[in-house]
Amino acid sequence: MKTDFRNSLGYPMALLGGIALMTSAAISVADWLTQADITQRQLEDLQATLQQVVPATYFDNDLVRDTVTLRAGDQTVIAYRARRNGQVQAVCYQVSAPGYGNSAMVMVMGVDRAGTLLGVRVISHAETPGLGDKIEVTKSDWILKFNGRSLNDPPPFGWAVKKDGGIFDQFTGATITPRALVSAVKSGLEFFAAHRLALLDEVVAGGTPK
Amino acid sequence: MNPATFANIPHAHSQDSVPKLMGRVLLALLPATLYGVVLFGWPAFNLLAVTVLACLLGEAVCLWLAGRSVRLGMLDGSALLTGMLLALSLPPWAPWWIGAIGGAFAIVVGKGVFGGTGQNVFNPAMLARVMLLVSFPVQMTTWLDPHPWLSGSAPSFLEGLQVTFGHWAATDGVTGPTILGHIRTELGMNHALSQSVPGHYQSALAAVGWTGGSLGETAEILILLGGLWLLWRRAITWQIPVAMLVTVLLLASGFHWANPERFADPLLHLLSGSLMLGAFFIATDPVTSPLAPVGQIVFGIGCGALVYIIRTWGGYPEGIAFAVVLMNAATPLIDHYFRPRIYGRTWRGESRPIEKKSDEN
Amino acid sequence: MIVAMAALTSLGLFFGLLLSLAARIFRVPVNAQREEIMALLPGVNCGQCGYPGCGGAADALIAGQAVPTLCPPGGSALARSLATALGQTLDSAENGPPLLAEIDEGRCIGCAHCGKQCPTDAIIGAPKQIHSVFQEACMGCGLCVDVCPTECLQLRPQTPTLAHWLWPKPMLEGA
Amino acid sequence: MSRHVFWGGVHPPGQKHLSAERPIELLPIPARLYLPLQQHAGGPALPVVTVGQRVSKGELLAKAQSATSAPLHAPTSGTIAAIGEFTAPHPSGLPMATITLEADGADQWIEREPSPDPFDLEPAEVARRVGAAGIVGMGGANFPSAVKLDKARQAKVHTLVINGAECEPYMSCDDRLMRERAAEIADGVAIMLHAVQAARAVIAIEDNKPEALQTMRDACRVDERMEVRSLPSRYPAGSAKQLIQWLTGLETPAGGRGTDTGLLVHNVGTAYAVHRALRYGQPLISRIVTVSGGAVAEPRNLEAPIGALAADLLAYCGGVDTDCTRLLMGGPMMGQPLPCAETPVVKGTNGILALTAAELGEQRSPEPCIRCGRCVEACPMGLLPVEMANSARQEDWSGIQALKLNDCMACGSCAYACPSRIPLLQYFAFARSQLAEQRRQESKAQHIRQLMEQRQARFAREERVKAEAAAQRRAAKQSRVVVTADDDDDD
Amino acid sequence: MNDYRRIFADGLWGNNVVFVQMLALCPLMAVTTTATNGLGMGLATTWVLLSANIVIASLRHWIAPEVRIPVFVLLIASLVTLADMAINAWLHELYKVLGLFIPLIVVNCCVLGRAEAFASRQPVLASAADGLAMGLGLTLALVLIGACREVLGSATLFAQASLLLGQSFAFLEIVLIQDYSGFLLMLLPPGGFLVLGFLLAGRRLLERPRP
Amino acid sequence: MRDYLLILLGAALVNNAVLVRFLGLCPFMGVSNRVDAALGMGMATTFVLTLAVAVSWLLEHYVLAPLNIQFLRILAFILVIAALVQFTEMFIRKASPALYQTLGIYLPLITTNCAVFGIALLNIQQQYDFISSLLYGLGSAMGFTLVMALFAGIRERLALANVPAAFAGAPIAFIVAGLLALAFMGFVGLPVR
Ligand SMILES: Cc1cc2nc3c(=O)[nH]c(=O)nc-3n(C[C@H](O)[C@H](O)[C@H](O)COP(=O)(O)O)c2cc1C
Ligand SMILES: Cc1cc2nc3c(=O)[nH]c(=O)nc-3n(C[C@H](O)[C@H](O)[C@H](O)COP(=O)(O)O)c2cc1C
Ligand SMILES: Cc1cc2nc3c(=O)[nH]c(=O)nc-3n(C[C@H](O)[C@H](O)[C@H](O)COP(=O)(O)O)c2cc1C
Ligand SMILES: Cc1cc2nc3c(=O)[nH]c(=O)nc-3n(C[C@H](O)[C@H](O)[C@H](O)CO)c2cc1C
Ligand code: SF4
Ligand code: SF4
Ligand code: SF4
Ligand code: SF4
Ligand code: FES
Repeated sequence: MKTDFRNSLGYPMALLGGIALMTSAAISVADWLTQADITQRQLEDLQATLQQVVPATYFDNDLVRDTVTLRAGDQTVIAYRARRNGQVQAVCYQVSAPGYGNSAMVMVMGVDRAGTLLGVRVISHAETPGLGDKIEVTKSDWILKFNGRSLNDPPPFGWAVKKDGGIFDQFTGATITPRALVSAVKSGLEFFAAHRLALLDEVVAGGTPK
Repeated sequence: MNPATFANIPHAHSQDSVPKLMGRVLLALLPATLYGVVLFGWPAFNLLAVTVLACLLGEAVCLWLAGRSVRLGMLDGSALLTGMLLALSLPPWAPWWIGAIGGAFAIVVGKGVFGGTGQNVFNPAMLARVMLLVSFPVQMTTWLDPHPWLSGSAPSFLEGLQVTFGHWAATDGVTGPTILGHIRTELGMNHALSQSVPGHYQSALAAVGWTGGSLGETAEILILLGGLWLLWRRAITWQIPVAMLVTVLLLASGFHWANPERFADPLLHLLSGSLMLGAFFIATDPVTSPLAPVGQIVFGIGCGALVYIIRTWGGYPEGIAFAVVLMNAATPLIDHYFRPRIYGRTWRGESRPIEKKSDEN
Repeated sequence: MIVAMAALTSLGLFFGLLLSLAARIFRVPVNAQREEIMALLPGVNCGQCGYPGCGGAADALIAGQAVPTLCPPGGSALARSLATALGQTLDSAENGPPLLAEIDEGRCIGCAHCGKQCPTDAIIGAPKQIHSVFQEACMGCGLCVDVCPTECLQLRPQTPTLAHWLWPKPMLEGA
Repeated sequence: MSRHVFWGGVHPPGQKHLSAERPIELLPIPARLYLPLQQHAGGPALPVVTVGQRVSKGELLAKAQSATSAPLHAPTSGTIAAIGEFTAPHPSGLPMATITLEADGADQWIEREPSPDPFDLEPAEVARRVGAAGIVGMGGANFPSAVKLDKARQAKVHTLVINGAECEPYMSCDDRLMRERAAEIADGVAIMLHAVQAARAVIAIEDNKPEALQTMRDACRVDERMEVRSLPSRYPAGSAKQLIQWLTGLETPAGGRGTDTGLLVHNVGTAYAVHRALRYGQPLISRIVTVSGGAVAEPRNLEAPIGALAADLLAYCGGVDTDCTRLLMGGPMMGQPLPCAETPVVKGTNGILALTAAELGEQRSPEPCIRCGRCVEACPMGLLPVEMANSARQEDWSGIQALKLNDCMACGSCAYACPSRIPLLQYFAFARSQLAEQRRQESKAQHIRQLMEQRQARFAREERVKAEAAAQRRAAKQSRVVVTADDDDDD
Repeated sequence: MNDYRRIFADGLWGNNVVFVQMLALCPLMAVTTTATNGLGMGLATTWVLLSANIVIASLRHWIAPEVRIPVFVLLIASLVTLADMAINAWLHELYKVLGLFIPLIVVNCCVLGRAEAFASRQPVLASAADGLAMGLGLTLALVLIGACREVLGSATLFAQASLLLGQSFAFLEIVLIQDYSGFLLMLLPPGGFLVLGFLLAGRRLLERPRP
Repeated sequence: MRDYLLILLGAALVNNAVLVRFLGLCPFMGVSNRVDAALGMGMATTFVLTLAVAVSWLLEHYVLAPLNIQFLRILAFILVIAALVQFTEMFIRKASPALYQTLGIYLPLITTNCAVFGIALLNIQQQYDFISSLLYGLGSAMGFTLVMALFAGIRERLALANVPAAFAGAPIAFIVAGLLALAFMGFVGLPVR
């Protein structure tokens, strides 16, 4: 009888186990089927982002695959290297900053050999629409003002919003976001300065370029 | 059976009425309002007028929709008072639509949907202020240095209209931070207070009211006098203002004593921002504060603590409005748990045996 | 992949066994009516009825504390089936003050039919005598009304006396 | 005793000057007196007279039904005109059982035995005599005084509090009584002390009655057990619970009795009635009534026979002006509105007020409650009147009981203080009567269930009897069958 | 047929998941800052509702009461995960718009709610209809609320609809006021609640029995 | 210590599960008619949430991560949480009828409470250690309980007030929830993690 075996102790167990088996099998298969595509799509996304901050003229390699992993403080930073003719012309990497209300802002920045900024783009943030979101390049060209800057241009005290005596505009009514962004970009440049050799794959000793 | 026979038990009533009560509060606000208008000129007057009109209009519409007598409903004066208090908490040169949206929101969402006067849970004026601050941070945080009426820097009537109703962009010449905002900015850059708040700036000027800030927060002394008058006329009770001020004072003293470079001194806390207005005129709104004296003390302490927390660690330089609205939310629970002891019962509501009392004596 | 499947399956087996055992060990006696109501309720356990989940709602329904229209997710169809299951009608709205039987003494012929009908013996009177209703025992069921040949027996609202008088509810226009 | 405070309370304007400065006058006996059978807390009195019977002044008309009940005596001599229904002194204007007495004008006393010295009597006997005299509390609660005296003696009460607070506005009957008959009151207090076997008596008088304070002090000087204390003039200082709280700091436990605190509270009028009953054998047949209010031509205090109509009293005081908007029995705070002036004075009637619209306060319609908490501040019981009213409006009966509506004494302080004129007391009265109705319905349902069970039992019995009869018949038939086989068509 | 008509009438309006059952509130509040977001979330949820109802209805005779809920949530979660992976791999542009919301569907309690209330008791076809109807009802609510918030908050309607639906739907994108400075309240958490509150009051007025 | 406190406060107030993160809204609207029910629900949620966070953390760090099968995270978490809640309910029901009445009856409601699962997932994303995870779960649950209680208090009061017919019930409840969310924006910017 049907009802009989359903009342047995093992039936629920077998049922749940069976369903778990089925679903995990389905997911595993799906994972296996989609894994490659998803990775590919993600790489494409990454590439698209990276190309925003490193102009195509700087590289002829597949820059998403030419990476170096470094430690900065307690964080690991993955830097992508743009090579032309085998020589690293520029690198780009992610930095993050605390935005308004403790949310994190993540951006990528591209820096050329000389330590000059090629570009900065915010890739994710939770700033307030209409206030803090002027950091998006689609909303305002504010972020483009970093192009061509370097650690000494402006001099260190100028790396601040105007309200704090620096050279970068703040937004009306939102100082926190630009302030945090400026200081994150600055520390990003400092990171470059500190790890320049490793980043440019010119380590003679000690580093382990990949 | 003649229903009139049942009306009005008992057959004697105190002479107080709601319009009288509201009238007293309005009267107590008048000196500070006049001072604010004089200090900030025509634009301040325009904003006040727009805000109050928006409130009155909103009230009329709500009463009409609810099918009540518009005339009777308007006469109680609560919409007028809401409008006044809202205007007093706005930046004086804010554009007209700030006042209009705020006033309408205060009355319609803050009060109308709850069923009108007396039914609302949150303080309508502060709700509107919070809403405006959250929705229009730019306009709501552009503060102005004083431009007293007859002085050279005061805008003329036409310029006033231009400020309130036209396009006017704040220029650095006329705007300036309030003390609390200044402190926040300075602390944000890790400057110690002793550098950023020079001694003379501290309390004297703020107390006299020669400072930027919202319409109604500049004249602390006038507000305080108005509040004391209200206490004397028994329009408000002492529990909320005293509990609130004492809490801020104690917290500020404690932290200032522990680290004077990080935490502003207590007098500055008391005399800056809109603490006085909040303590005497806003937190005391009878509708949205607890009924019983015990509950009112808890409410006052809660407001004071939240004000201090938001001012010191929060994202906004001033916390009165948020503190009041948050405590409004807690008011029903306070009313539920902090009740007077019933005669002949213990605090928990059980019958109270006699012996205990003689022990206590 | 095998690892993944094995891991999740063993989790499934483990918890399946756990629950299966628990259902046996922690079995609590069930109440047939409660099971019936539970089977009707959606089982969403959303709590919108104001009771803690469908179980709580079922208990309240059985205890008569809740009305069949309590469950928003169930909609009106559920209300109908609940009402049937509980033997209630949906429009159990109160209708005015309770009515009690009253005999118009002028027309009573003392047929004594009504007295036999009354389930509470509230009608007093010997045959051929004028009957009267003892209102403290009448529950207003109206059984007697149908049998009265002269229609002198009617259900009427109780006549007010000092002992029954109720204070009117204050009616406020706005407040 | 040290000074204590009682919570809450209000300060309504006193208005006592209207009537307090004229001596008590005797109301001429009206032609007809209307004596409701229930003038006290407890079961109604049972008539012992018949229509047409002649009675003398002080003769028993109706006897107490049970221990908590009180007898009724004829306030004057005359004929019983009717035993029927008459408008009750109640806002509903519904009738209640009443004896109508047609006065003969002779005012002829019944034969009275000379009274023995009360101090020679057993305390219990004193109380019995108080009960037989039909004395009920004159302070408004109308509770039979004999019961209170007995219970207090058994509870070993140490202090007798004589309540001369008279905190209701307009009322001055106790004031006049104390000013004019202080010695008699003091004697009544002494007798009550004996009845209760208490050690001391405190006579508490509000400080807005300096002359009464003085005369009572003078009268009590003779007995060192008695002390006169002046109370702050704040309504409801005269309420027994608040009085006890003010005097001792003790609170009557909820659900308990005042005597639990070791104190017994009685009104000054009660003391006076006890004096009359024990010294002269006079039952309670008259009382002092304040007739006042802006619509009364000559406000004053009258000694009126029980059963006189409010109309009689008002007429004696010069009639009522046309601007009278409300008639009250009792003070403005706790008094009952009267449906008409044709309602009788009862034992608990301390005043008849005819108030003008101006005195009632402008007739404003209620405004919305602004939760100002004045009602909470004013409530001497520490209740939340506004929450109780809200629960009543939403008919949340369990909620209102959780707020302890039962502890509310309907003093009216909350509604007096309310700036929005919320009809708080009507809401409470509405809730109380609904709750009472629920209890009635419940007990009725229970009663009906019993009746139905009885009926079922009766049917079952009848069935059984029938069945037995049938069985017997069948048995008989069978036995007959044995005898004659063809006796079948019997059934 | 009548039966199915009732299922759809219920799902879309009479027993709407949001307006009447008051379920699925979390994703509702979280994504409805624009009508487009609402539409995307609604469509994704509809798919999950539909497939979950079908799967559960076909398994309904096999479910043991002891493990009913774990089985249901497992099935729903795997359906959602499958959808997530599939869209990510093969409809990547759509994923960029919807991606954030899809995992939210797992915890959307209306899916489990329908599984319990309908699919576990009804045949497959009816359950499928129910899932579809409820999903469309949810979509309706999401779009309605999203539209209100979007219009009030940023004075646009169906902004970026072409990203979700393809270029041919670009005509949906409407900008109502050019230089609207924005009414942030509507885009922030409180806005969702307020809009839903007012919509419910409006629905109440619509449904008011006319004498 | 300070960090732990900040995690707790951050989860409870600044990133309140209901008003800011939009998790658990359905029971928030459903079981908030009475304060005692709201508190019961809050306590039950506190219990389950803490349990769920702990179990999911262990699962993640001792099963999923070592086996490198994080793509099964959703499945595994939801299975384990649902089973544990059901087990707890059965257990309490048998073991302690008193506890069942105050707490256990709310447990079935929690299966529809997406906060439990949402917080467990969020917690893994935060990469907390075990203790911090527990505090995060506890804080979130405390925040949930707090707003439930506040909201229920307000709704009890509104039930006795004169709310216009069009708004009485659910509409005003949503509006109040919105205003409550507005009020909670006052906590934005508190320096918490
Ligand atoms: C709802 C709201 C959202 C805000 N969002 C942001 C934001 O995204 N970025 C930002 O820097 N400030 C934001 N602010 C903060 C204020 O505008 C704040 O006053 C300002 O950043 C401080 O700058 P100030 O030094 O110019 O006053 C927000 C304020 C409010 C009320
Ligand atoms: C009643 C009242 C409440 C206020 N509440 C706030 C508030 O919650 N947040 C705020 O930033 N300013 C508030 N203000 C204004 C402040 O007191 C002060 O003017 C403001 O913090 C200046 O900030 P800023 O320097 O950043 O522009 C309020 C003013 C009043 C009168
Ligand atoms: C609000 C309130 C006010 C009262 N005021 C008086 C008063 O002024 N004088 C008085 O004798 N009794 C007053 N009473 C009645 C007393 O509580 C108490 O019943 C009475 O003094 C007992 O005396 P008795 O039994 O002799 O009437 C008041 C009662 C209440 C509830
Ligand atoms: C002492 C006092 C303070 C008041 N404070 C406020 C206030 O802060 N905000 C407000 O909108 N209304 C205030 N009112 C007016 C009124 O109570 C308020 O509009 C009600 O909330 C409307 O139901 C106040 C009234 C009084 C008597
Ligand atoms: S409202 Fe309906 S589905 Fe929700 S818990 Fe109550 S009975 Fe269950
Ligand atoms: S109505 Fe019913 S209970 Fe009343 S007398 Fe008639 S039969 Fe009896
Ligand atoms: S005194 Fe009147 S207005 Fe004030 S809280 Fe009480 S009932 Fe409301
Ligand atoms: S009437 Fe009742 S509630 Fe009002 S003050 Fe007196 S005791 Fe308190
Ligand atoms: S609780 Fe219902 S969707 Fe979150």
